[in-house]
Amino acid sequence: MGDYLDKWKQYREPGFPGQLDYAWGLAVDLDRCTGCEACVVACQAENNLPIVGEKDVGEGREIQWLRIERYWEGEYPDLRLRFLPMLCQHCASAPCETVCPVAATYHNQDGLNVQVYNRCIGTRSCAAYCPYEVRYFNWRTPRWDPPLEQQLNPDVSVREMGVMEKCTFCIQRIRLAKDQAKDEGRRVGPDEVQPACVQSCPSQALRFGDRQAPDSAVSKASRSARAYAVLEELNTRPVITYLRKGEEHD
Amino acid sequence: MPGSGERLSPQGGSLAISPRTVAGPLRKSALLLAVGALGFGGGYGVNALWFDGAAPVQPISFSHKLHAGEHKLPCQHCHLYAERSPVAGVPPMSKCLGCHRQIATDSPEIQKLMAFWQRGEPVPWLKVHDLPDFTHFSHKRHVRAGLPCQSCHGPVESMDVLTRVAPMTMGWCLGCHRERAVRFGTDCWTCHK
Amino acid sequence: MTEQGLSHARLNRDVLRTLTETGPVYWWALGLALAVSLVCFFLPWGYQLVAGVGVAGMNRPLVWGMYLSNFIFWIGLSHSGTLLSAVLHITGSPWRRAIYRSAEAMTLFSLMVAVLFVFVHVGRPWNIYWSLPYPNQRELWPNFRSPLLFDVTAITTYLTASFTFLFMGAMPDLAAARDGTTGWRKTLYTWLALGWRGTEREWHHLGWAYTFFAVLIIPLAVSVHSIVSWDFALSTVPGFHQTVFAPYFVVGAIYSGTAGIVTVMFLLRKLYHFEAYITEDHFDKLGRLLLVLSLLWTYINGLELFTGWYSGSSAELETLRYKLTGLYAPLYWAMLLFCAALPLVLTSSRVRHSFRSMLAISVLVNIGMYFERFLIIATSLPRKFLPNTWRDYLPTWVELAILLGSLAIFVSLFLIFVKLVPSLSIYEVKETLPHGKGADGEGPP
Amino acid sequence: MSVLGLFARPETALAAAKALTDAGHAVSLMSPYPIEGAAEALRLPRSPIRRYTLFGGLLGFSCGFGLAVFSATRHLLPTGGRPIIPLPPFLLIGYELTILFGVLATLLGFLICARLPAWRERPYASETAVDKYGVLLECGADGEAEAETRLRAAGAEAIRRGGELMPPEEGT
Repeated sequence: MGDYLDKWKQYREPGFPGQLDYAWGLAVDLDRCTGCEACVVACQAENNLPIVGEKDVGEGREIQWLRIERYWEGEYPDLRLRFLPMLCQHCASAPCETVCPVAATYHNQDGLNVQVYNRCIGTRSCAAYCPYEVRYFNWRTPRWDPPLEQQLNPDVSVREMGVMEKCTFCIQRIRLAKDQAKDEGRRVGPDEVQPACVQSCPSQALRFGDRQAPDSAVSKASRSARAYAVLEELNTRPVITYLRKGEEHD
Repeated sequence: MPGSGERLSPQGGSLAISPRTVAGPLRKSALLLAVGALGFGGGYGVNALWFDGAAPVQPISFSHKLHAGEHKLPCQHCHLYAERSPVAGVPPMSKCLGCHRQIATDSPEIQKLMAFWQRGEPVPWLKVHDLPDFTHFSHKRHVRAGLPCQSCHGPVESMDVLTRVAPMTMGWCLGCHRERAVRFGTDCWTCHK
Repeated sequence: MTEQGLSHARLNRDVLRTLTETGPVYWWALGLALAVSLVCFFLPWGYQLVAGVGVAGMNRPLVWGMYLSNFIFWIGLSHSGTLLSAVLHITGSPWRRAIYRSAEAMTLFSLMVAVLFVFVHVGRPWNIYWSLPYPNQRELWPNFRSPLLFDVTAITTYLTASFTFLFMGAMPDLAAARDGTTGWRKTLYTWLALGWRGTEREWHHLGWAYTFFAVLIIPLAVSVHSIVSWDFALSTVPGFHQTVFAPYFVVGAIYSGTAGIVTVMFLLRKLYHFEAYITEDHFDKLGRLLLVLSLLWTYINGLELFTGWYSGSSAELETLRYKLTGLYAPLYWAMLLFCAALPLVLTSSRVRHSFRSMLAISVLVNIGMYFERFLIIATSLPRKFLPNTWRDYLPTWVELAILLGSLAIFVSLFLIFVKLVPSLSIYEVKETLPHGKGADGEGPP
Repeated sequence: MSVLGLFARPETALAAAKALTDAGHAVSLMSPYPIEGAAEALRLPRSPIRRYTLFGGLLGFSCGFGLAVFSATRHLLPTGGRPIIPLPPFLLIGYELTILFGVLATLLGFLICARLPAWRERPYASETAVDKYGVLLECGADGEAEAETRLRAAGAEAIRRGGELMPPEEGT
């Protein structure tokens, strides 16, 4: 009886029940980003992103787990272009998770907002609920023109038509790192894992790591005076820290 | 008819009100339905008993009973990578021929193997334990956790024809992960990719 | 034969005749409706199943499109019958008797069509059973925290309750049909009537059970459309995220449902020659109801605009601007014209007593209400938070055809229903006939 | 055995039924629509259906809430930073199932109380579904004549008995 009461208390606690294993996070230094989109291409190659074709891109059905949004600031001639790499924020209070009727998306012990593709039934509610527009739907059966199908990553599912997909922080790399660490009887280092986007960023604008470790690059970034979160006012508690010099320092 | 008034019913028709009385026309359809259900059930049973994918007919009738049972070859003698990689590995043909150049060369099954070898073709083995593409399964993790191969593959050393014993469904995997209290072993992304 | 019995007998004959006597017009209408359902609904849907939801006009910010507006529209239309019938039963309004059977059938069929749209909407409808709670080999259960699963439970309950309510209310009439028909119909009605004899015991318990159904159904119907609104209101999307959404949807649903009843009443009266039973009085009462609902609806619409404006949030203001002046502004203003301005003419008793003007108003109200449902989706999702992703939405021919086809499915179901179940409640209309007056050929009061 | 008297007017039929009930006979009153006061006249107890409804509703609530809690705790999938057992949504599921089970229990209660469906043929005259009011008097095998007299005396304009009430046995 007391056992059930303890369980009940635990299950009434908000958030992940129990201790997180890791708390992966990403820091994006907007002052370093040149908008070169190397990360976008790396993501495309790593994660088997389908190429939807010209027509569907024109209709707004492109699939890029990571995209660079461009915003113009000011009036000509005092004009300036801002780049905002936008990817899944892995929100701690993610609106997309609660709405999925089949629990295809949920929060796991690594603090990741994960999507189980083959559980998805395609209600697209998560994408409607997502304020960041980072969930992508397979409107048609994805096809790779030969020989492109030869470069598909075997560690990542090839999603089928009618399924939602999104950035996973290259969870297959995290899994590999954890597997190796387990063999060696240690924990994964705070800056050991690198998702494809972080790995390919030439200006090192992206940093990835464990936010639980106080001296990891992301933890340091989140303590920076330049740190902010996109659409903070929605209280989705994203784990991606954006760094940008405030206007007052300009 | 004593005491009866005139026939008042403006619509006529018979009086039957009980659903059971009018069951006659429904009997035929009920019978058809029953025959259909029986046929379906029987067909399903026949299919499950004799035509299931659990024990496909292999191109060469290789006997695990002979190799692993009678000659007591350890599993990883042929399935080389089970301890260090996600896949256990089907032995390369040279491994087979390492012994069978000398042993039982006159057996018709070995001659089949030799024919494949001479044509330079791989043996088209049929996968018995086939997980879908969206799953991530690591032999290494399970072997290193101390699981004997038989706990998933069944008593292979006693099988002439290799048969899938475990259902290999998600619930089956989860059951073991729960029973052995695998750390975060019920997280979807432990097995899905 | 006594004189008194004749009007009762005539009522039975009049209603049962609609089951057995079928003219060529009916067969043409049914054939047309079925053909349109096939060509406009099932074939395009089959195409979509093969080619993917990409054949519809939806895109990334607007991942929900016309299919969901159709879903809300049909659920809304379903709020006419059973709810209205239950409310009027509880309040003991006698004018309910002639209309409630067909109104409840409307509920049932529009709900069925709405459920179809869930299947049309999702990307992998063949897996939709995963949202049902049942023990399975995956050892996985649906996510009861999701508003979509509230929908699943609410709609299942509503379908079951509406069907039971309709069936129980029709049982005595099915018994009358059993006695008055022959052949396969007799077999069917003997089964459906369960051996009803009209004894005082049966009437007594039916009365109690029926009242309890009505009491259960009123909070159910309110909850169903509130829950549908929470599919939207529980998000953070500007234009969706409003506390007024639940009453907004419920009022809108009853509004469009009542207008739907007027349309169906008009058609039944014309086609079945129920002039004697469905009278100006009914239309007058429904007209008053429509007027009240239109005022309520207008008020809540104003409230929605006000909260959007008063929030001061840039995202809400942009959504508001897009709604009032953007791509779909003409639809928005047409909606206001049809649903807020036009029904004001119902203040005139002459309008309420004219069948044609009532028909015109009810049809226009429903068109306006369809616009409302469409605009909820088509003006909120395209203007979410990040301006980089803004994009307009235009439905494709597949979506438009499926909308038309769904209407045809509804009509087909209704046409089949009126041939199978007495579309007028014989016993309840009989209760209003004074036993002792009236003769054959003379209409009931 | 039973004898059915057909009456042209509801008041006469009701009066006859009441008088015969008061005299201690087993009587049923058949009518094309519910007659006010019939239940009281024939001394029917207050309908127990409300207990079915209440029981169904309570069962439904516990099943709904229980199902939600059960299914959420079988496989922990935390979503949206909320608890595994959040109350507002789960109470809502309970609410919906309260109504679902309430409706089904009411239907069941009705069928039990009204003794439907009729698995055997019961005495019936189809005119009572149109414009006649029937009073069905139960009697012994030799009491048919007496029953008929009683019904005639109460104002019955026609009498049905025996084979006219039950259809001939069909070849089963």
